[in-house]
Amino acid sequence: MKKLEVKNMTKRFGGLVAVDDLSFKVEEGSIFGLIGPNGAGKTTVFNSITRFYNPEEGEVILRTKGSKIDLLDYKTHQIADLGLARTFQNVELFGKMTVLDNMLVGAHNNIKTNFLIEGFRLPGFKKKENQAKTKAMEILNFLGLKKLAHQFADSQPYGVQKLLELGRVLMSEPEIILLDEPAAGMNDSETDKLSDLLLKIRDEYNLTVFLVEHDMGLVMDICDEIVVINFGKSIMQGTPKEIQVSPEVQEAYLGGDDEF
Amino acid sequence: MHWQIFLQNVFGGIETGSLYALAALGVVLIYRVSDVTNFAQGEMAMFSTFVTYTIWVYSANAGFPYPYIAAFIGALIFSAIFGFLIERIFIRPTSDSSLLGKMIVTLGLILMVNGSAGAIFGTDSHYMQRAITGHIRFGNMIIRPHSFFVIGLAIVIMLVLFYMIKFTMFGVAIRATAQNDKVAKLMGVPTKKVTAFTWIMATMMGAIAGLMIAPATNVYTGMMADIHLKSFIAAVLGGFTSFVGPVIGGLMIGILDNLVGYYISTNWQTVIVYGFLIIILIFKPYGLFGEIPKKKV
Amino acid sequence: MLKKLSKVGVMALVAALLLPGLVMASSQGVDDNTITIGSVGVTSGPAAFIGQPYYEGMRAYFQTVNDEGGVLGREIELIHRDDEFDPAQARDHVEELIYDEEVFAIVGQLGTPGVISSAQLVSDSGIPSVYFGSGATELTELGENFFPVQPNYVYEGKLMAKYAVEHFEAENIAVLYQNDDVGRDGIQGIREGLAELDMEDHLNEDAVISHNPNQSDFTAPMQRILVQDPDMVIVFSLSQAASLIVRAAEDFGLEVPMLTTYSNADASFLATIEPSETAPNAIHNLHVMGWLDVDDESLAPLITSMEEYYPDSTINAYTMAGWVAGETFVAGLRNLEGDITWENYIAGMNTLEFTDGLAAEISFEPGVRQGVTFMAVSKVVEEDGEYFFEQLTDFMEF
Amino acid sequence: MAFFKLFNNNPYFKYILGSIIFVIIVFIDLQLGLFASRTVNLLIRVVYFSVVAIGFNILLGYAGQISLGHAAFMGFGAYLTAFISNNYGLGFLPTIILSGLIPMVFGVILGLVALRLERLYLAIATLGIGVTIEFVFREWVWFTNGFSGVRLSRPEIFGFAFNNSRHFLLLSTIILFIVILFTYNLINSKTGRALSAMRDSGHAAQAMGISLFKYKLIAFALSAFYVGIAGSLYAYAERYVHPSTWGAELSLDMLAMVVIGGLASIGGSVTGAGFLVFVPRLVQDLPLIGEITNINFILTGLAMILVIRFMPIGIYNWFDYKFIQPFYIKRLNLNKPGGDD
Amino acid sequence: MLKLHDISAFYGNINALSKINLKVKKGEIVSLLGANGAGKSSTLKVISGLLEPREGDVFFRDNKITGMEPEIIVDHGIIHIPEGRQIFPALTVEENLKIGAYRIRKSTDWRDKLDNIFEYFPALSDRRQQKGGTLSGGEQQMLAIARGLMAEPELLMLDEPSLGLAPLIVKDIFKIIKKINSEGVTILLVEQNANMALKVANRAYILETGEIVHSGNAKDLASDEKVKEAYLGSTH
Repeated sequence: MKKLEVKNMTKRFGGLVAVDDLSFKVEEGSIFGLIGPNGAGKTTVFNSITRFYNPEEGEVILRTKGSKIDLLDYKTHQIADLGLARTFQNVELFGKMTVLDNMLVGAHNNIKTNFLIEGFRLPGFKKKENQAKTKAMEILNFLGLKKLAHQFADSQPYGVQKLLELGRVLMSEPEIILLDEPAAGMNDSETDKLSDLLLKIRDEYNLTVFLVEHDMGLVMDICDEIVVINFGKSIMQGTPKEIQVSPEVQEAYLGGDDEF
Repeated sequence: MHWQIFLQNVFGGIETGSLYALAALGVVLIYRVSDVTNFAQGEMAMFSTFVTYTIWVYSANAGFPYPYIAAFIGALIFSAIFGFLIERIFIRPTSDSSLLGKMIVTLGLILMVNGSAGAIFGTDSHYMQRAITGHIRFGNMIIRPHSFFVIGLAIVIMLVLFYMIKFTMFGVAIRATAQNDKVAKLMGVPTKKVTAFTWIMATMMGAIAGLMIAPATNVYTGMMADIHLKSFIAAVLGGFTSFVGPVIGGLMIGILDNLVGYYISTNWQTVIVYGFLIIILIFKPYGLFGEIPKKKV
Repeated sequence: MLKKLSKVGVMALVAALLLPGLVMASSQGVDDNTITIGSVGVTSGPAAFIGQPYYEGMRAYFQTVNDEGGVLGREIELIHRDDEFDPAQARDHVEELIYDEEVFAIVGQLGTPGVISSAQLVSDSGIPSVYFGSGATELTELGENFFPVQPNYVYEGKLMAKYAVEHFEAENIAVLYQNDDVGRDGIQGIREGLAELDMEDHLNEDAVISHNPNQSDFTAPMQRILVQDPDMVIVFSLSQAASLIVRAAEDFGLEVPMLTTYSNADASFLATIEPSETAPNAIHNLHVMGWLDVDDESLAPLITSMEEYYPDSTINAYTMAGWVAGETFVAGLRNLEGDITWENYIAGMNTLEFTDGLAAEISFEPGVRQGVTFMAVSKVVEEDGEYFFEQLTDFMEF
Repeated sequence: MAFFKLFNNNPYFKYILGSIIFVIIVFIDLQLGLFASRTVNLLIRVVYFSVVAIGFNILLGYAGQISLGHAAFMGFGAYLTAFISNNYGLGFLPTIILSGLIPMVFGVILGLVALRLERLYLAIATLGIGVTIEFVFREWVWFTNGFSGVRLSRPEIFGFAFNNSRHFLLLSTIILFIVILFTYNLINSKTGRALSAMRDSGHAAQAMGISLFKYKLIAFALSAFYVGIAGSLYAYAERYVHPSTWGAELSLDMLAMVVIGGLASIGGSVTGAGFLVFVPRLVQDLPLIGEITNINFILTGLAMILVIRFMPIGIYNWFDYKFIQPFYIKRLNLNKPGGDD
Repeated sequence: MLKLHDISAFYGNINALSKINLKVKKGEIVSLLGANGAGKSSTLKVISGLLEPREGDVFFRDNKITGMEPEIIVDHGIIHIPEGRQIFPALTVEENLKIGAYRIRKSTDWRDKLDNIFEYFPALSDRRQQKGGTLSGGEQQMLAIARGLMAEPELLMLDEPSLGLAPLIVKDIFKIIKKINSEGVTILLVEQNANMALKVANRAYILETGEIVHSGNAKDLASDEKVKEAYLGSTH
């Protein structure tokens, strides 16, 4: 079953066509990779799906809770509630908040209170808040960040910040997560650990994972299917093996041998 | 003679507006280079004007043949030193603080500079002459040569700034410092000197503005209050990222003020003019000539 | 948690209820050697230009009195508090002076907003408050312990109207007024005055124009006045703006008599105009109201005293006002019979008829708190390049 | 030990303790007259400026939005209180709440403007709006009585008039206390987290389901509500409302309070209010130099600069960071940096 | 050419570097490797003057340059290209390059150098008047390096030049680094991409929590089992 379908998406910036009639499908429960050179429009695709951008043409069909909806009918802040959550290329944490509070923001839509209930601590508040906190601690524990719960996010090392961003995404109880370069800035052994973690998250939380990544090690290792784009257009879609042997992809993206 | 009245109001507005523009250019320069919203720009200009006034009176009493020129030169020299000292003593030590922290430093400067001016120069109003005295009459129209001097000066300063910032190595260094002072340093730009220099320039521009404004306000500790606020609004209206913007913004405020005051109401003048400008800003949120920043997600 | 705390709060309130109110001694601030009085007015910040000379004048007077052996065998000690022209601070300071410093009287409180904001407090306590550096009309109605002296601006406006139609024989009067408490009271007085004289039609409503107190460009107001072709202009603005208006009148060739408020009746105002440079013609049209009899003879004590105590300061209308504040308070003391108490002081003030000072006559009767009502018009004259005011009319009342 | 634990574990404890101590001091003062009435008045001023600063801190410190026109809301609240109590004679509580609610509506309107503008442009535009409203106060004589200002009397509750300033200090402190608790609760729950999230990263906040539209408006509305209430307290405390009080200078003072005391901190708000009320007064009392013209302005300005120079995170936050937190950590062997508010 | 002697540095109270000793000889490419937060970038910051060490000294061609202002260190011929493609986004490509020439502004006309630079980076020459912020990630990194070269450095320090770049571009970047080095510029390279870094480098240092734990010939390190496990991962 298809979880997410991008159909004929086009996004222009002034005269520049950043995404050009792009279509692809993401299978439910898979790990799906989007790769391509810098400036090929990968992040633009992410931003269009998550409604930071308004694509001029196309549809983004998400299958959620048994029905099909077009994400382009929704606003940016409504997307998370539909079961789709994302991370950012340059880690976007809430730096002046604690690790735990960062997680709780992830559960924003799941805590149903209003400011009178909160301000006067009316009945029901504590229960809802505690549920969210328990869940946050569970996820932090899963990611190995439990000890850091009360520390400020921006005082954490880069690796922890990346994990935290992942944890925050999980707090919104997503069905599909979009990860923008999760391995950026990690060395090769750290990347290996990330691969394992992503597989574990997919299985543990029953998720579809859709990622943009430059680290071919990671992409080839864990992706079930990959779409390669350049100049906003799809070059090919296929399994890692098919991609690796494609001369077109070699030329546009991977480059030749590892010799200098 | 309705068109004459209209023209007279416009012309008066251009004169006052170019004063706002002069004052605004210094604010914009400092903001662009050191990220400081200098709320004390007006008070610093007031202080420089008091010094200039003192030089003017002193040299006139001493029988110096060109007291105004002496005062003008004195204004430039004093304000250069003044700007240097302010930057060195108050701005540089706090340059690591947040944007808001820097705002508070300049609020502190308002109190200090204004307070000191009152303590040193007293609280009386004083007369200061125009650069070119007198006025010329065309029928019912009155034109002051001083206006041309002020407008010309504003345009010259604007052009010099524009050229320097756009084309010289130092100008590129200023812009680079403004965007990312750490990397500018790594490229060999002496960013501290660049910042000090811009404060000196901006303070000198403030002093010139003060000297030009003084005939229209008298010299006293409150002389810049209204003009300073309007110069800020002019800068925002024109767009903080351009040098043409504040000039156009200043002229607009000056002219609008007079036209509303003449044709609509003097009581509601401020409300109407500011209201109109705010509506413009809502439609042009980065000012008329401001660059719209690109937001990266 | 909240409940518990509100309980504490309620308990505290109940306890507070049981406390007796504060009782004041009516002879506070007086001992064998000194009479301590208080004053509140701005001496720092943007409005300091009023308070600085004002308090110099007041202190100069008290020092002169003290040097001559004081009054009722006691020296006068002035406690001054700066309110930065903020009504809330003024109220605080007045409360502090009455209850913490326990002064005998408030003398010469300066600035309308501050005076009004602390009026209730002064009224509640019953302390005598003598002379206000304010032209607010409310002062005339506040109570028996208030002794305003300065003419209020509404009254001055009325008198200006009378002068305009009777002395200047104006039929098409234009008014340019400062858009604040001063100017608004002024224009109200002018309207009232003309109405009482049944000459409303002499005021040209199209030429009643306000300006902001810190306005720098008078093109629009001047143009609006010029198109109405008035035969007289009343300028109800304080010196800063008024000096710019006179210069604008020169530039735009306004050639009718101009009459302005008593607040501008001093030499330093003329100095800010610098008439020979900026208004050689317009200055001769300038007239000013005056409530002080400022000939050389009456000014002599002030000038001598200022030369002694504040040799670097110029003497302006504010200095004179401060001086008169001191004069009035001391005159009241000298008129007092019996112990130095508030009741006796107020009784003494109610029979006062003081004519030896700068003002023509200062007097109060029970229930009457009008302040000075006699004023005269002066005109600017030039002699050897020097400009000064010369009294043109006799002092008269509305 | 148990005491420290209580301090750390129950977040309310420090506020409750502080308020109780304060109430007790005022209470003792009522009996003995310890404070000079000047001090009492200054304390009242600290109390209502604390409410202002907390409201402004919600906007600036927590939500990361700036406004330099909030003095207008305070003025509006003050005028409303004067108007309502002089014309309709409503009780204290309805009056003060109305004086917060009506400015709140205007806060939403300002929030709509703020949706279009940001940073310096927002700061200066709101400065302009504030000045415009100040001019409206001058001209709208029917409501404000123009330059004559409006007078009113101290509030009455159940027939008890708070004419004694000490009584009023107690009353306003209780209101401040409620405001502090409410704010503390709000900041440490969904709404507060959403505001801070919006401040730290608008993009991430949106991606997590936070509507910037909604929460910007909430930030402006809440802050206008607080500032309006503070205006109401001002009117009752000073018993006089005058149009020239509500200009740009007061708005800039609010900014200074929050930054000097400490951004995003309730304690910082109160500290900042205390700083701006007390420092100029204390300076005036200094021996010898206290007599120099304008010395209060000069030294207050200098003090502001010195605070930014040496405590750039604000006085309260600085002390919290330097002394209070290390103290907890040492005593309780906790690994918990970071404030709880 | 460059020598770090017992360098210790702190951010506030956090110890970033402890007793680092490091040498770079003329004409070499030396790599600094290590996990996030190991102190690689801090080492570069100490050398370029952005971070003042608490202890120890930095020598460049026998001159002690410890604690000098960054712009003075630039005058000595050391150029530090920080991580994250920190170009000046609102300046045009040409203006970015012009700033790079700030060091040599008195001796040469910066324009004369442009042709030389565009030889390395042909993609930039088509975009001379474009704002730096409009370039793609790869182009921005190229511009950052080009800007550094404008200063005619003797020692070029690159902080993670491959960060966030596509494999093809990463290869290009490393080719350029090789080429720059072959023309006589000494290079100190910080990289996460340890495999690539060890391929281009002559020698390498490996940092762990602010200390040097391994150092030596690049080829030897690449075949060291411990190093392989900790930094090179299993995928290669």
